[in-house]
Amino acid sequence: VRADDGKPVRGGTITVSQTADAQPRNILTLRAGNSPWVKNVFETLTQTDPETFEVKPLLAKSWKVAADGLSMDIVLRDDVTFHTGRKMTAEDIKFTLETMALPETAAQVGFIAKEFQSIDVTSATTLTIKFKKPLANIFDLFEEANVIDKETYAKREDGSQVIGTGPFKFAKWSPGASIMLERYDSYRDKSLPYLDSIEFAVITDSTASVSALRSGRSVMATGLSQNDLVEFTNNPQYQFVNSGGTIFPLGVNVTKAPFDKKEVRQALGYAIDRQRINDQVFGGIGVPTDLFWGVGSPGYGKDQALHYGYDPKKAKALVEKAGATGAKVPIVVPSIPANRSIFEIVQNNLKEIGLAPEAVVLDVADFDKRQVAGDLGPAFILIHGQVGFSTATLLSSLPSLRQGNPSGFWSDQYATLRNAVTAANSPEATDKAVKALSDYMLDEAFSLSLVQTPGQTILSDTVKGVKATLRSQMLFGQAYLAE
Amino acid sequence: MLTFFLKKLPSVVMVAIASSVIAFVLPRLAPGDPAVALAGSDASPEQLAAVRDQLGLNGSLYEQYFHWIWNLLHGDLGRSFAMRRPVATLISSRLESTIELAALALVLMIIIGFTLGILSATLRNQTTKAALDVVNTICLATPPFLTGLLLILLLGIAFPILPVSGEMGLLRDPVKGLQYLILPAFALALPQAAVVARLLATAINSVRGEDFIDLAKAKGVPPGRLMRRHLLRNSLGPAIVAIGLRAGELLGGAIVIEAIFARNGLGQLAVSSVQNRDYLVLQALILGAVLIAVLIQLLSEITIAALDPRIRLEG
Amino acid sequence: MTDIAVQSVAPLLNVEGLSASFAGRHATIRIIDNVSFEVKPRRVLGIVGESGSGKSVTVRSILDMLRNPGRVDSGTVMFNGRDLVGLPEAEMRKIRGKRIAMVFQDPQAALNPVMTVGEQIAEALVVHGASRAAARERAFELLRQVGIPDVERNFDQYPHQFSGGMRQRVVIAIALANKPSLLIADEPTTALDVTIQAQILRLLCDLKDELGLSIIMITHDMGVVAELCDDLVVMYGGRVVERGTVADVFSAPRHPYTAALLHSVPRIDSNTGSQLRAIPGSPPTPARLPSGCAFHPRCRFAVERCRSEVPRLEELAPAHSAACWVSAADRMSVPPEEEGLVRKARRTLSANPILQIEDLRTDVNRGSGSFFSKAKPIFAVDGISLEIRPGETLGLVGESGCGKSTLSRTIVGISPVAGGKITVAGRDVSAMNPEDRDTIVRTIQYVFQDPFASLNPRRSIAQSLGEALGVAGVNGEKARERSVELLLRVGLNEDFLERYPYELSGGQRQRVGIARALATEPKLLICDEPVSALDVSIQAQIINLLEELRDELGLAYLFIAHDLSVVRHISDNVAVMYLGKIVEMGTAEQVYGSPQHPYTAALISSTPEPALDARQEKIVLAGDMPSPANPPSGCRFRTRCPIGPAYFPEREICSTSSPNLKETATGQKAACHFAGTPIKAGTRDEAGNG
Amino acid sequence: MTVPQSKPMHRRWFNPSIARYMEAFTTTRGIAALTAIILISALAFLAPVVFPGGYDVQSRESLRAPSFLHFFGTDELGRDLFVRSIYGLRSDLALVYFAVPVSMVAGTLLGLIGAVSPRLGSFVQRCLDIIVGFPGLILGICVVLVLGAGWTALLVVIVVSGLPGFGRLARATLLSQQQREYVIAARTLGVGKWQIMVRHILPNAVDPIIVQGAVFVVSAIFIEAALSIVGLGLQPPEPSLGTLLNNGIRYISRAPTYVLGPTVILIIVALAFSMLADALNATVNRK
Ligand SMILES: Nc1ncnc2c1ncn2[C@@H]1O[C@H](COP(=O)(O)OP(=O)(O)OP(=O)(O)O)[C@@H](O)[C@H]1O
Ligand SMILES: Nc1ncnc2c1ncn2[C@@H]1O[C@H](COP(=O)(O)OP(=O)(O)OP(=O)(O)O)[C@@H](O)[C@H]1O
Ligand SMILES: [Mg+2]
Ligand SMILES: [Mg+2]
Repeated sequence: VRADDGKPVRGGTITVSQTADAQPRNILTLRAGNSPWVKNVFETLTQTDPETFEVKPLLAKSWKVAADGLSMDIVLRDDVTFHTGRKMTAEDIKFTLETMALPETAAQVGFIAKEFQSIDVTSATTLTIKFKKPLANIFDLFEEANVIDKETYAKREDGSQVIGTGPFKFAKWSPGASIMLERYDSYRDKSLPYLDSIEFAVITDSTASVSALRSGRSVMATGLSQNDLVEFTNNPQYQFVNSGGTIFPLGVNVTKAPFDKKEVRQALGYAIDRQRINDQVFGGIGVPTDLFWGVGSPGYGKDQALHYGYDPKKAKALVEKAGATGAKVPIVVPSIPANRSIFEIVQNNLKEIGLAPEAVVLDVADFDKRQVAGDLGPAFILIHGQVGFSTATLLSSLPSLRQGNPSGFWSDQYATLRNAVTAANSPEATDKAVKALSDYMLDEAFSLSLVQTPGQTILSDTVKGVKATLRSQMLFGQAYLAE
Repeated sequence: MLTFFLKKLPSVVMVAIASSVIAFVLPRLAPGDPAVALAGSDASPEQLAAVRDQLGLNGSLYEQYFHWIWNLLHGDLGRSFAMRRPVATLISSRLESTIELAALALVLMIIIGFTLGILSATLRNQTTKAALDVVNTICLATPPFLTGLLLILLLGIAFPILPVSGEMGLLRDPVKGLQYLILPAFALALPQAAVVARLLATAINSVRGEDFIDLAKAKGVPPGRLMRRHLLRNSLGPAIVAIGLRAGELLGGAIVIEAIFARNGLGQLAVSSVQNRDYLVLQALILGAVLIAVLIQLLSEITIAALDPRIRLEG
Repeated sequence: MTDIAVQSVAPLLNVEGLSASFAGRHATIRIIDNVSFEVKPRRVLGIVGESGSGKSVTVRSILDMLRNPGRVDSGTVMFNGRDLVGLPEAEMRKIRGKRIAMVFQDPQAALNPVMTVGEQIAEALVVHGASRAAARERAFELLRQVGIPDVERNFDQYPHQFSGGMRQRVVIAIALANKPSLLIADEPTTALDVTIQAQILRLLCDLKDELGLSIIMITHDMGVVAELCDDLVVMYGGRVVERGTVADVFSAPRHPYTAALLHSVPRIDSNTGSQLRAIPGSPPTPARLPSGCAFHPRCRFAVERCRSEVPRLEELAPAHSAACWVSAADRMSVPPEEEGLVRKARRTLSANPILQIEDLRTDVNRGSGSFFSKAKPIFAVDGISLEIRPGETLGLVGESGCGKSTLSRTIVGISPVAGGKITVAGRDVSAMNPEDRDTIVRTIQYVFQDPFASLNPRRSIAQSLGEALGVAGVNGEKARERSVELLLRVGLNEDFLERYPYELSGGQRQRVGIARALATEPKLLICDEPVSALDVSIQAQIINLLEELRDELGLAYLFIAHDLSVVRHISDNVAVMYLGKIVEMGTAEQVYGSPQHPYTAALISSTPEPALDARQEKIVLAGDMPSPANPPSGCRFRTRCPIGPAYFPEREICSTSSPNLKETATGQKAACHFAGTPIKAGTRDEAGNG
Repeated sequence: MTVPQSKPMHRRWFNPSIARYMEAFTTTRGIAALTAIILISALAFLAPVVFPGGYDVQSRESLRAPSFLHFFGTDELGRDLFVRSIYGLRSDLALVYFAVPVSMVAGTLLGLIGAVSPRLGSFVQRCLDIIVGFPGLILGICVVLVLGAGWTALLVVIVVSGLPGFGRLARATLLSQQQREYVIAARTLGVGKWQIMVRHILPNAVDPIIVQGAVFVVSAIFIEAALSIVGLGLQPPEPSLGTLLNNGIRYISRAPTYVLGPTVILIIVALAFSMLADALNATVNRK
């Protein structure tokens, strides 16, 4: 994010356009429609710096993990109030973490909270959490656990009372159209926020979003397609907010022909021109990579990322060797423009190596349901908006990788390698465990990461001081209008 | 009048019942699950099951249908799965946008349609007439979404004069609201106007062959008066039937137009509820649309009767 | 062309060498060619000619009102010293409706359905500069003048609330609004019943005298000419073939066509034992006008010259011109035709009636009720009894809407029977179950009024006949043979098999219609106005054909018509119908010779006769026939009856009790309390409110 | 008795109602429409011959501007947009040339059911009314979701959307024809219901149905386009004009020809068929 060059001024209203509708019901899960606003209404115990990956305190003043890694003491700030005016206490933290673990919350990182033995509130501002086993990814949970108000949580569903502790109050939700945030005047830092209010307008069409941005109706747009972003790359009036992002993997079902043969799966790795996907589908903004892990995160091996280069000859040879030439490959694709475009390149590549791909385009709702059920057929192109989670978390939260994945892949060795990653409690241990796992996954090739694209947010220079979290949730607490 | 409505009642009721069944069954036949929209594609199967339970989606289809109808008869449209709000509130919050769009489009359609229709029925000059015909045919052959795209290319990108996306309530700011409204309404109205124009021209030309036009001419009635008092009034019937039919299509066309011009109207609500499998919203919208279509048809019958003293509604 | 200049009075309108044509897709077709005539002040000029002869085009050309793509090619129309041809449209508008007014044929179509009657009259004044109030005042006055009752109320009625006769009165009121000096009436009575026609003709006569109008009266009915006109123009194929005073032309026609026209219609007092003198062939279409004299293919005097050279209109007697080479050569009137062929003796078969109807009723409003209420019944046929024996012809006459068609449709099972009994060939078929229908189909067939509508335009004649033969069980090659037989039977030949209806003239189509009806070898033909849509020359052909078939095949007919002369000519027995009931029934001689019911007498009296000596006072019935939806109490005719309570208030019985059909002194049956009472001619002609 | 003279007639080798349709192609408008339709169809259906490479030749040259090599430029995957448009047109035409006749036949039969049973007839009419009342695109979307995007779904949607129009027309013809004298004549002759329907009513229903058919071709193409714009058209990589638009909209400002090309083709096709409908209508209505 660009350095603040001017002096912040109080007042003003901005409009942000987003392509997906807000989902106040799901404030504890990562949702495209919530990312732009949720972190302005809610705060979390800790917040990770997206550039340095350093965990910084937010609602927690400090914390301490026991030497055996099985418990954690947390001290909270004492000046935090909910928008209702009530003081936040350790009970609220306990409620938040327990809610995260409920299945109906459907939080991606909820599985981490399930590993808690107990949460003991020791005073209004202190609490102790006990774990069943050492939790390397505890901060992934904290990062997502937006602290909620126990008293009003039930009323969040229809947007009538969405109460948090952040610098902005949730004022109004017009489903499918917009949400309004207003300045929370009793925020603990009296100078913040600078803005009076923010409108998040839902403009589902990416092109329309762009024209709203151009016309100055909105100062920021999220959820734009990469093609639309490209237009702004060389325009100094706009800047990109790069963090978080989306992984697009090609998954295959290892129990179904021809992908029950490892050679064929590996052939796919060599067959696909990831660079072209990045250039043509994403305008060169993304990163072609064979790995699922966040680029530059601990254990991200640069060589491993290029394990499979584009080598159709080799791929063809592999397919021939496996005797799979001419095999029909139905590929399930969700009806999302990027996935459809990726499919077109993939099918072109697969034809080159002697396979016979065909598209099965599914409506998103249908696709999602089958993804949850792990029932997507022999091959499929997925979309996961989880870039930014730690590797340990991704292993359980990414449907491509978790147990019950649509690839139908699971082995003892895989389980062991995964456990090693989860259990690693030092950077070096993590690095080693992740690389070992990566090697294994690249060899098995049950799910091939194709490209990772950054959060698709663009910001006009009329507004300054906007920040983003690791997972490209926007922070307007310190934003102000340029004169 | 009352007998007219009483006579129509059984068929209206039948249409309503049948469309309620279709509106209920059709979306549910599609694979997918409203719970997934809520729980997210990353959810695990257990999480999904928990959400389904919470939404009450585990009853049998009969139960769900009769439950819905029962509540409907008591004025309760239910609650959206995706947005957790009463369907009625959701719909009424989107109503203004669509009504403004459809109403302006209707007005434009009538104005443009009548102007073109009367012109092409009166013009004597063969070349101008042929030119008008070509314009009309092109309008007819260009569906709203193409007109919309072309207008965006022209007035939004090549010559950025009017805003091409978003909206503003007319009640909040009439001037700005109109600026936002004019392009989509125009795109929506143009092809339909061409239909109206064509029908009107045909009707005028066929009325022109009637004896009473000859009699009027023999009276010495000048052309302007002939058009107003004799030709037009007798040609309105087919034009009104067309307008009635087209008004229904305006609503349908609004779906694509709203998508293109980023307006948050009922069309967008319908599309998003299809995507989210938000059955209750979708059902209400479909049923509403069918009833509106029926209503428009009745209205046009009444208007025709009002215009033509020969038709009496009691009959 | 100096013939007419002899006359002293200056003509009001002088048409000289008028030609007009229509630009078709491929060629321009000349419709009228070199038409010349003049209209003198206060005189009535009749223009007669068969359909398509260019009468309407001629008068429309005068006012520059030809429909697209028609256009006047040449000629002059001098009106008050001004040539109307080529006058600018704005100038022309000042003349239309102001100096020259028009009345059109079809009063149903001539009024704007969405404007009130009053408005439409007032408009005629407003467009010529009158103020609204003045126009309204005058409109009331006009409505009274043309005999519309209850003017205050009727002023704001819409045309559909008026009967045909009243509408025609309104049209006339519109024409008279600006006191024009010339009135052009294009067949003003053709679409009306004889009773109403008599009213309208009387009105025109009165107005002419009152206002000093000149009138151009277009008609195809020589009877109307005889009654109303002073001068006559006869048109054929777009040209004037004869011109002169009515007296001259009628007494000594100079063109064979005029003579044939005068003789081809049956006379109401004619000898029924002879065939009609039909003109062979059919009128030409302008696109394929025969060379030379257009009439030569149908003319029995035609000589070689007629085929090649168009005859000029020459004055052959003082103020009497004709365009005929033959009469021009011998300067004589057309010689009287040889006697019509006497028909063969009729075979009378068994005395058992082939069709017997007792007290039949038909509800035409059945099934139009709503979900909640049954519709009120409308008995268009209300208690009719009659019978027809083999070989016998029963003529059924009555005004339009009296239920003639409904009766015949009920007999063949198209309309459901509401009450009473129908016996066909000895079998009670009132229940209309499949076997009954079978009996009906084998015994009775139907010949329709409109030959243009009764044949499917998409099916060849062979197919249409084949369909009928198929029902009779004749198929394949047999059917073809039989079709040819049938065609020959009705005076057509094998060539017609592969033709389509649009390639046939009206008369030919009607012949096909008859052939189709004969396919199932029925015993009884119901002919529902089989000739009323045809030109007089063709009408005679068809009547002759029907008579011939009857005599040769022993057919019985139920012959429906509203033309009394035709019915008299063809029928053995005649039934007169009024508002769903039969008011008089007997042999043709009885009914026509001494009508016992006042309605019958009025009908006979109203029928115009194409003879000058027949000009005598008429019985003109007032008002229109009431609607069958709410018939008057007692005698249904009482509201218009010239011997009923409307004129003789003491005859209350007519309002209270319905008269039965009972035998009268002269032998026939009549349904009248005062049957046989003589009627004073010329009762008032104010229309009762219908 | 007089025998009216008649010129000898040669036996017809084809029905005059067909001859009347031919007459539509003697006017400028009719000739223009027919020529356009033949050219368009030929280009579309000969696409595999003219562009043997197929529609999916990808390259690294994305979103190029129009040139002699690529008339409409290239798409995001470096494919020639002109080739894709022509192949797209081919899909569209194949779709409507199949679906529209099916819809015509089915709609006509439904409309004519009333000839056999009046009650069934008005019931069917009510059902068709419901289809009309359904917001067009929503019905389409639901059907596509139920059947899965692709040819079958598009076919069903087009056929179903055409039913009410054809059904109503057929019914209107039926009701008016039943009042015609020649139908009554057939009834008095004792001809059966079915035969009356086949011989008299059906042939008369054909005229308006054929005109409506030409009009509906345009609507059918638009249905395909509208569904594709919502993302429910043909599946990639198979192009249709609609899917091209759907993709092109995303590049509308960077590569306007992406949208413009298919738009122009769509309009030309629609124009051609509208003109055909006009020409047919003019001929059919000529008395
Ligand atoms: N608008 C028109 N276009 C082409 N031909 C026409 C038109 N109007 C009339 N005709 C033709 O002109 C000829 C003369 O028509 P016109 O109406 O003058 O006959 P008419 O003598 O008045 O006959 P009718 O007794 O049937 O009224 C007819 O053959 C008719 O077909
Ligand atoms: N379906 C109907 N509904 C209401 N009234 C009807 C219906 N059919 C016929 N009538 C009325 O029944 C009466 C008799 O009609 P019908 O056709 O039998 O008369 P008609 O004597 O044959 O007349 P025309 O000489 O005009 O042929 C008319 O007044 C007509 O208005
Ligand atoms: Mg005429
Ligand atoms: Mg009749």
